[in-house]
Amino acid sequence: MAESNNMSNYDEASLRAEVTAWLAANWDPQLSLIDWRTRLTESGWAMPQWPAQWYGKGVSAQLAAVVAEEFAAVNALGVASGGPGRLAAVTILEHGSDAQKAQYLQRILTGEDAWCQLFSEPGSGSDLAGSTTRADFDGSQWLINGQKVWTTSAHHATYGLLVARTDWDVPKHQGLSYFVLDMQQPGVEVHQLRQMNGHASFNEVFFTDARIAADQVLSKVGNGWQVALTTLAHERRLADVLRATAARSKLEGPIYEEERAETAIVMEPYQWYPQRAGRVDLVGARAKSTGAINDPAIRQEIAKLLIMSQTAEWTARRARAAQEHGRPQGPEGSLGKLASSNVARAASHVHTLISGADAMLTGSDSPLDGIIAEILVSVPAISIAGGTDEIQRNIIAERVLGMAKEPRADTGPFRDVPKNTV
Amino acid sequence: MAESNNMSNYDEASLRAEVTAWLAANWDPQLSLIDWRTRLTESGWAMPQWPAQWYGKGVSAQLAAVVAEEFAAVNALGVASGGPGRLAAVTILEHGSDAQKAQYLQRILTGEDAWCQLFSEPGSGSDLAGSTTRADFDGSQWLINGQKVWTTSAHHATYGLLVARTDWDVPKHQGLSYFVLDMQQPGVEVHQLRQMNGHASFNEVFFTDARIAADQVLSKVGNGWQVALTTLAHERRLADVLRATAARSKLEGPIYEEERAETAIVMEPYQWYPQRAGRVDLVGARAKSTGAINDPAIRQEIAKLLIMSQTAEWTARRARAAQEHGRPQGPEGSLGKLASSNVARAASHVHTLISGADAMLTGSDSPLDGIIAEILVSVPAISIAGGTDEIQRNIIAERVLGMAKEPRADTGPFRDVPKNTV
Amino acid sequence: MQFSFSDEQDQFRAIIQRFLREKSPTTEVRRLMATERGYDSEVWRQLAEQLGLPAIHIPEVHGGSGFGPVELCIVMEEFGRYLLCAPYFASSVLATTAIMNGATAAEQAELLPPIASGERIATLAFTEPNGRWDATGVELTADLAGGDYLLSGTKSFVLDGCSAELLIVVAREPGTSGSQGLSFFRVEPDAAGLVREQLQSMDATRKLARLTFTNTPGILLGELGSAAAALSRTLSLAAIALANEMVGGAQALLDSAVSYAKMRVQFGRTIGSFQAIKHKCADMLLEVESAKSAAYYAAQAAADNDSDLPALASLAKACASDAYMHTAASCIQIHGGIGFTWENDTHLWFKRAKSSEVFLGDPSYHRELLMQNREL
Amino acid sequence: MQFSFSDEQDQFRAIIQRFLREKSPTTEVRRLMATERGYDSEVWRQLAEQLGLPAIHIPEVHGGSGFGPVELCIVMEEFGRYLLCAPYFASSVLATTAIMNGATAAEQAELLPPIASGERIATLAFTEPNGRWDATGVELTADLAGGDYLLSGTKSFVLDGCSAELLIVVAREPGTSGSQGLSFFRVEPDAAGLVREQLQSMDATRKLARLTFTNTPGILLGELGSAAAALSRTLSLAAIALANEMVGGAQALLDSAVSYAKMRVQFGRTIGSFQAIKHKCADMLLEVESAKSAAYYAAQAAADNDSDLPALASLAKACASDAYMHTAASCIQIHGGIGFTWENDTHLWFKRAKSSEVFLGDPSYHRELLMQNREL
Repeated sequence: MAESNNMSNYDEASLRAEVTAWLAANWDPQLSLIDWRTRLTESGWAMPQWPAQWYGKGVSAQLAAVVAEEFAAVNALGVASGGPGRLAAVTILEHGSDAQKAQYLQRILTGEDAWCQLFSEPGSGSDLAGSTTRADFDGSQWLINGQKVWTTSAHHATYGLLVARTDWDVPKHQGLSYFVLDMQQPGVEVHQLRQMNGHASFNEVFFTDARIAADQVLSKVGNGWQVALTTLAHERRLADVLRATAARSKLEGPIYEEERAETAIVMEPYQWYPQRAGRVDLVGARAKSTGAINDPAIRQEIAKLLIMSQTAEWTARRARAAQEHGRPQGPEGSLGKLASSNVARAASHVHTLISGADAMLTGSDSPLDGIIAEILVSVPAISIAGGTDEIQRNIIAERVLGMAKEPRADTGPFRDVPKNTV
Repeated sequence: MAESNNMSNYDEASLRAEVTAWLAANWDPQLSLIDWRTRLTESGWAMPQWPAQWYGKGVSAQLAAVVAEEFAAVNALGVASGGPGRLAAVTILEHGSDAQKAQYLQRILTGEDAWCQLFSEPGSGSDLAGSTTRADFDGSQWLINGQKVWTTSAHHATYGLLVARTDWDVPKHQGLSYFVLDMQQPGVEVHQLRQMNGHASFNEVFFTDARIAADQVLSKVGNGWQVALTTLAHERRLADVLRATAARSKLEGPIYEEERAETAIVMEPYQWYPQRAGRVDLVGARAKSTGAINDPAIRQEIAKLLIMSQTAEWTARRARAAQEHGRPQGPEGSLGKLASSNVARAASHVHTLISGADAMLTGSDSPLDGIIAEILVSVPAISIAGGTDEIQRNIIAERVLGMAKEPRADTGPFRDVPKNTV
Repeated sequence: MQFSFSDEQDQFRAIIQRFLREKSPTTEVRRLMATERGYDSEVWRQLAEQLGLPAIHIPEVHGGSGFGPVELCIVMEEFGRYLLCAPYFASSVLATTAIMNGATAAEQAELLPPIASGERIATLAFTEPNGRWDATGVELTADLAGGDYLLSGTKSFVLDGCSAELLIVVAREPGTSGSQGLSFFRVEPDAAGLVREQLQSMDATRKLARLTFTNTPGILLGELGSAAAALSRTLSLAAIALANEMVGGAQALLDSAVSYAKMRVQFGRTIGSFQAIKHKCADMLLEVESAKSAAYYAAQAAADNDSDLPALASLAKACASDAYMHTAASCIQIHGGIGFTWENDTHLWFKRAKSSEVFLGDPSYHRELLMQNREL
Repeated sequence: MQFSFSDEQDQFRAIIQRFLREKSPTTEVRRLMATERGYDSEVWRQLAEQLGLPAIHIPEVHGGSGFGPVELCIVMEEFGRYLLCAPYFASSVLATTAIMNGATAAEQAELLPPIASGERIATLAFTEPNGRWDATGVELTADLAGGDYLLSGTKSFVLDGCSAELLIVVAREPGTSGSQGLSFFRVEPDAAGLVREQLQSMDATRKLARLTFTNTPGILLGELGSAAAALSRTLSLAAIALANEMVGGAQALLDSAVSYAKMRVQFGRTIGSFQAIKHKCADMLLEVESAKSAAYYAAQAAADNDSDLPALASLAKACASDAYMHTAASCIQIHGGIGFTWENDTHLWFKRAKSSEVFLGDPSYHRELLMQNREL
């Protein structure tokens, strides 16, 4: 993708001057969200790192940060940034045709279209490339049959990013293709999937002869796994999104209200996420309020938890510091997910110890208006979602420590590879 | 082996009468150990379960226990029972030719010959069938080259049970043969192997063109793995041996002295074994003497250890009870080794907590005249020796829980299987 | 000490299993846990009439079948395995044992027969909002006023407290503390000044209640002020029964994890062929078998009136609690994402494991009790 | 707070590593640990003259190089990795820090220069046979007799206590207790009434001594009776230095385990391709990196005079102790039988891990201190 690297001739001063002037002339909190973002995308200040041809200025990451600073200084809003839309945007920018870019990118950035990501299947979770949803070309269009799962926001998405199998006679990674699917058609059925903690954050999506036009393949047929890797590489930035919008959480004005409503919809499925991390932040106050703080055995468990939690945070900061100093990222980055599972498990254990009999309750009868119960029943998710602990350990051992991969049992034609019958 | 099943016509009463009479006529504590055992083996009362042709009476296990009772009643000694000699005896009885039986069995039972077991190699520990010690036939005899390790008592053994590779072009389990090796020859060199706890319980044995006569193969060439399985099935009976001789530990008389001297030699390499099991028995008294018993956090750890240790014992008793009731052995039996690793680790941890600064000391400066230090540096052995924890978990998962084996990487001709270069 | 079940006990277990396979599939568990009462009266009737389970450890003279703690614990283990929704723990374990330990022979003759027949469901109210599981936590008072006892205070975490038809309440004489001055009282469910509120329990198969007493009349059981020892014996047996219930549940989770691992394919292999899963299952088996050994041993010790019972009860409870929680977490982990869904049954046992972990005292509490009750 | 080392610090580390690779191969460690003194005087001289390591955190005015805790901890980490046999912890960490914290400027000017140059090896004697690691454990008394102080009592677990040429001794005024009445004294190795006995240490690379004082003359350092705070600060820094030493050792064990697992073949595959080994190594890495994060953070906090230092020191010590022991046990396990032999080097680090686990207080002790010193 040469075009995304077409660096501009800005230096910091000239860039700052230009964006300041543009904001002074154009930023207007009285505009509607879509009107403002339409203006913004057309200016190129929407995605400064993107090429000038596509809503950008072709500047470096460093200079893009300067633009963001100036936006923040006047509390100007950026483009729609949460949820799978952002993944769609980067994937289409990197792999899409010009026609696809023209069709989709702007409406993603303005937030007019919502997207969802159709990767995981009931039969392929850890083994994402084992997808068995089929895409068959009938001469004029693709017919999609199969099922996806763990799809966030599918129920209000306009489009879906779909990975499906187009060739069953080649090894599994080579037989996948990547499509843009119109979610608003009769062949697509969306069901909510309820979790053991009572929330319904995800959907199952069923395809029965769903249709995709021939020009809606991203990259080329059979190259779906490569395209999917781009999408996957941009996952897990939710925290960054929250940090950005949190800065404007107290501002008044219609455009801010609109943005908060938009964020609320994006965030709705994630309400319980803090609880699945075990809420170490609550431990001290809870232990004091129940008197558990005076129990020497519980003190040991609290201390173990504090150590685990603080070192996980410091390890993450070491990783960030190394990157900021331009050094190659050390092993610290890859370990965060595994550490967070350990922290969550230990925190849940400590909350149980602290809560005693109250740990049997839920809803408003559970301490902190139900948050303790939420912690206890949400924790098991953290060592599964986004890659199980087992997969994380494989990745750490193979990619960080350089240990040999296991002999593979799935290298032949996908048709012959054992799979789940679902 | 039909001949070992040639059940006699004894019933309990006739058997008891006959053995009592024979003992009254023959048992004489004034005899030397060898003279008595020679008389004993020739009578058939030495190994009542063995065929009459070979030092036995061909009776059932139940009736053999009756014989043992009568021997115990008059404090009569049995045959030499400890160490690898016993393994040699059962293996030769099952797989040896009549000539081999005639040559070896009696002198094993009398204790005139000492044996050792030459199975493990530096390059094949968990993977016992991966032996690379070679046996090449030069037309008249076998030439042995290679190295064995973890050999107990090799330095005073007359003969060795040797597994060596005779065919490199078949899959690994099929290319092994099982030999009787004369240890007292120039091509055999024995070195003591010191452990991290300072003891030297094992030897390394090096072969440089060591010789074995053509008639010293047990069973047939290429059948070594099957023969080895017989030996392995009779391992780990040390505790039984100790129980038997302990009953006579206070008796006076020359033959008892001789037996105790013999047992001491057999047991010498195992002196530190109780310490590798973590010595749970010492925890209570130690915790009281140091005052650690008053520390609520340490009390938790002691309680965890007690629970682990007691349940391990009860699980073993459940297994024995099931067998006694004639029921198929449940999973309880296979779990003991894994449980003992957990107990030993926890016990070592508790001993460290209890001992505090004293845990830094060794020898006579360490508490209980060095036993605490022995525990702390011996514990790592228990999760390795006799099959690592990892191998135990494989066995439990595959044989008890019926889970699938891993795909194998070593099924082709052994010549082509990756191996260690040692 | 017996280390195996007799043939008769094995047959008894098989009969219960057959009953539960039919009556307590998870579809039924899900249906009943969503109801307020939490059990099916018809199944309860069958369980009493056909199998005589509420009578199991009640003496024959009081309408029971005169079996002992071992048989009671076989029942509990199977109920735990199948997550049966029934007021059995409340009525047949807690209340029955309290009455057998604390009431006079005449009182037992009156109270036990309808419990044994299953006609009357009782419960024991002893824990209070302070969440303590021993005598010292009791603050509810019994005042003697004109020959009657009037109870005032609050009980909480009372098993089936809203549906029970007979309440056995632990109360103390005003001015006493610790294990002094405690007595059992029977209270009718419609007694004056009694308010019964359902608590929202995380484990919806275990219905819990808060009972508020305001000058509520209660009838003394046994001798005044001497309930502490009987309560303690009752709690020991209850802990052992719960430990057996837990190992049944843990075994169900282990079975589920292993069978899923044998069936589920990823990367062209069953996930059970990967050491990560295999070794986790081996460790689960070790933990479940260890917990069983403790639970069975303690049940046998109760049958033998072993003097070490309090220590053994704590040992079994602590061991089973940890094994159940670990097994539940591992079972979800092995199922992956699907194991975290509502649709999958694993969470039913996970929540039971969590409530069992703290019910009657958590593992730390029981480890400390073990240390206090065991001569080292 | 800095979360990465500067380029200069990285270069400093590389220089030390180069030195240790040459001077402290395990053949040397084995040779020296078998000697009574336990180190090589020539290597010590080089380490002082060429690298200036004993001077590292001593102020320039006292002949030091004026670096701080972070550089000291880089040295410790590398010493831990290579198991260098040297009296560095005794002299440059414990004694130096005690003098810097507790002696007057004039006393420092006298005592520190020969320590900085490596000419004089000092140690700090504070723990006693009771094995307590804080001020309250001090029972040895200092009596004022005719203007001189006479020390009586016993110190134990004194690092390099037999070979040290200067002893800094913590003693208390008779009749005081707790953190009251404590002072530092300097005692000459040949002082009257001093008996020095080598203890048999499991970790032969750490020489420990028992010192018996009988009316032994000592010279007061700093102000009489006010050593408690200085001792506490000294022990915080020592715990942090030890934590850094431990993470160096743990990293060496991890490296050894991983490289063995990559090379060793069983069943036709490297054992590192089995998930059992792979996942164990991943967990080891997580634990070692976590311990490093704590050790580095605490060192930086010491450099910044962070008020939370006692809590951070305990956190780092507890975390590193557990990580080191777990890594040592796992490293032996991955090596299998060979890992349990004397010939294999793993046990050298295992024994260092065990002695480090309890030296300056075990993880439970430091977790409790963490709770006391950390506002939740």
